[in-house]
Amino acid sequence: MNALVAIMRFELLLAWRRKSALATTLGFFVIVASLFPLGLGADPQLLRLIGSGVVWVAALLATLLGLARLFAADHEDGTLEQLRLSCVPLPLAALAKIGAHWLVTAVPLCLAAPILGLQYGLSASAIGVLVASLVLGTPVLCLLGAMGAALTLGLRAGGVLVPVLVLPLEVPVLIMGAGSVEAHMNGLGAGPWLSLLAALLIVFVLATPWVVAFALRISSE
Amino acid sequence: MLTDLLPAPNLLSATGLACRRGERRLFKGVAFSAPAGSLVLVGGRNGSGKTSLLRILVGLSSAVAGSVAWCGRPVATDPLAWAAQLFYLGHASALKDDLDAAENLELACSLAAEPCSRDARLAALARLGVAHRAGLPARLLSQGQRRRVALARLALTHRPLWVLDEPFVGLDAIAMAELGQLIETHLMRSGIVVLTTHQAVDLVVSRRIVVDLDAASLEAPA
Amino acid sequence: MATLTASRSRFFRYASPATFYPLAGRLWPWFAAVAAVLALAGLAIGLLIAPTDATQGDSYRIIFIHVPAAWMSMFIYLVMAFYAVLTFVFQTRLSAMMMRALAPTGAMFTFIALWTGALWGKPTWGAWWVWDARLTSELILLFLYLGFMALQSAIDDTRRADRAGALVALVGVVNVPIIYFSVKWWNTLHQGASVSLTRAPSMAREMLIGMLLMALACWMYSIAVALVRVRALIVERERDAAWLREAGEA
Amino acid sequence: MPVFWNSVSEFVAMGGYGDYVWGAYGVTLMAIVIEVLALRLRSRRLGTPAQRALGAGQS
Repeated sequence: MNALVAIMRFELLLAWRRKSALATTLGFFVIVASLFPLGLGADPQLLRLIGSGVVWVAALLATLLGLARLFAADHEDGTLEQLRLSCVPLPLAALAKIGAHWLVTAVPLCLAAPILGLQYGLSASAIGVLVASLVLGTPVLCLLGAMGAALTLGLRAGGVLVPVLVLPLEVPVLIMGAGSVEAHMNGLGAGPWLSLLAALLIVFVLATPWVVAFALRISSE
Repeated sequence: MLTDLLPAPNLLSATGLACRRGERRLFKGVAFSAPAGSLVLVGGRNGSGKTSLLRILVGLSSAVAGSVAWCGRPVATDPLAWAAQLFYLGHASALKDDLDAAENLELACSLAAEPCSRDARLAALARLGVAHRAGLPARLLSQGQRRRVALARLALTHRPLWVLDEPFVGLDAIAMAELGQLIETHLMRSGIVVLTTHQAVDLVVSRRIVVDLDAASLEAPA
Repeated sequence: MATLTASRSRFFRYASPATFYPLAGRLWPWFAAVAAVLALAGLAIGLLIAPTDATQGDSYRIIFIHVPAAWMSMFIYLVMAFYAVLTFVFQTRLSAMMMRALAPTGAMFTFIALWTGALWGKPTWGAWWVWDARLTSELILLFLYLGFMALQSAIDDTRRADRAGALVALVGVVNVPIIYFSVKWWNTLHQGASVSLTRAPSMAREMLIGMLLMALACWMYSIAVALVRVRALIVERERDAAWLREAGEA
Repeated sequence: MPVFWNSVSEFVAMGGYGDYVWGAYGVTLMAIVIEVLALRLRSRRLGTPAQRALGAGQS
């Protein structure tokens, strides 16, 4: 248990010492989301319609950005070997790393999302639903991305492969996330969609760490 | 039987280990039995599979055939318990560039569930002559200094089996002597050390086992 | 018990590349020939004999290739997942090679299903592409195939490629239902077109027979192509194995 | 079973949907031909077992 806390603590410490990398992810998120009005025109009616989808797509891409390298540094400097030989079961160690990654990359996205929501003219309640859907959905994105990162560990084409492998699997999250906001704005209520997202989150948190650990073993054998 | 009452002494044994890397078969029929206090030297040409053998021993890779046993029990049945018996240092030193030497040591110790005080860590670093660098981020250390920080773990660990991949590479004469002493002490305390090395190592050991992978190689020497 | 071990050992004998290579070589021409005959029969019925559909006109004749291709695209992915399980449970190299041999054919059928779907959609709905649950899921299935193949080609080490591929196939197969249903619900949210190519209003008997013949032909074709491809894979991987040289001398 | 069409031109026209129907079947045929050709090329490049044995003997 102490080891698990240590993994998390040092992961956060390392992230803190590489602050600029985190700022890059956040910057990417904001820039991608801000490009759409420039390409589509600034009609407020249109922006309100596409707002939630745009923010979600931007979040999808932004989480992928940092995830491709989630295990790469550990693989290169030999830490992964020590992690595999540590007293912590590898799935839990992977979950701790993914959790730390979510805290430092996805939480800032959730916090920045209301500002983007305002840019797109979303109402206060819609912004609330958007943030809730991001809080529930981004952990799933991180888990799936971690799986891609583990599978492509040490491959030359790794950086390009992760999106190809992972994005199709992330479609349900995108649909449920953006769908919840849209359902709310249509007066249908976001509840069912958010419940689905929460169910998806629970299933993925329980299952994916084992897949990630298995992939890590396959890739670093 | 009297032997049943005694605690089982440390014993590392390997039988019929075979390894293939991709399409290349590296070695087969590697077997040895190392009782407590023995130094196992793994030798062979470049690319003969020394690192692969060490990774198979510790359980990072799986062998095509054969098995590894600790105190008579196959280790593959419980990888987590097996990992708790050994200390492994691979080619890479497992240092994080953005952590300083003391923090790196702390991370390594907590991963292995061998917590130690800050003083103990500093003493270990001092033993390998890098105490004055304890506060520097690892990326500012030289290659030899990085290796020393990694090896400082040896002064802190209580694991009976050490598996070291080229531990003497990049060390100066003083550090080599210090490392030799650490290994000798460990062997004297009935530990077992498995290591690969290209250099002639001058160690006083009571029992030395040489595993020559060239003899177990499946390819004609180039 | 004895029979169990015997059947088990027979299973593993055929699972060894050395036994399977000549067997596959003997079998594939038969599958190819049967595929050709069935396809000709199916096309003859579908294109020449079956009557025009009352509501869709002759554009419905696309279903004779569209529906079998859509079935194959999904079925081949399931078979790949099945081989993935075998790869992990029995550690047989051949099952991983079969998985790898099937993927390009699966991707091809997915592409055909999408292409013919678009050509059927244009005259029927007036649009080449509709974000309908089936079509969208089929598109994502194509992405899954492409991801699998991209990963396979990026890994040089065959053991790692086999195991990583098997893992991707299994993860994919678990996710396909999630993807399908999420797209379906998304569709209801947007009140998009909900249409079904298979739900032909009045399925004449000739239509059904033609479609079944074509489906069987696609099956046979897939088996034949997979056998040839697995032979190539065996040769690529086991060039220096003694049995392959002996096979050459014999 | 009687053939449904009265003439070849009627068969080709497919009740006005000729472009779509033949486009679907043409591309299918093309995909199959490409796959078969690519596979033949791959097998050819590997050579027959006899050629491989010869090559192995020489090296």
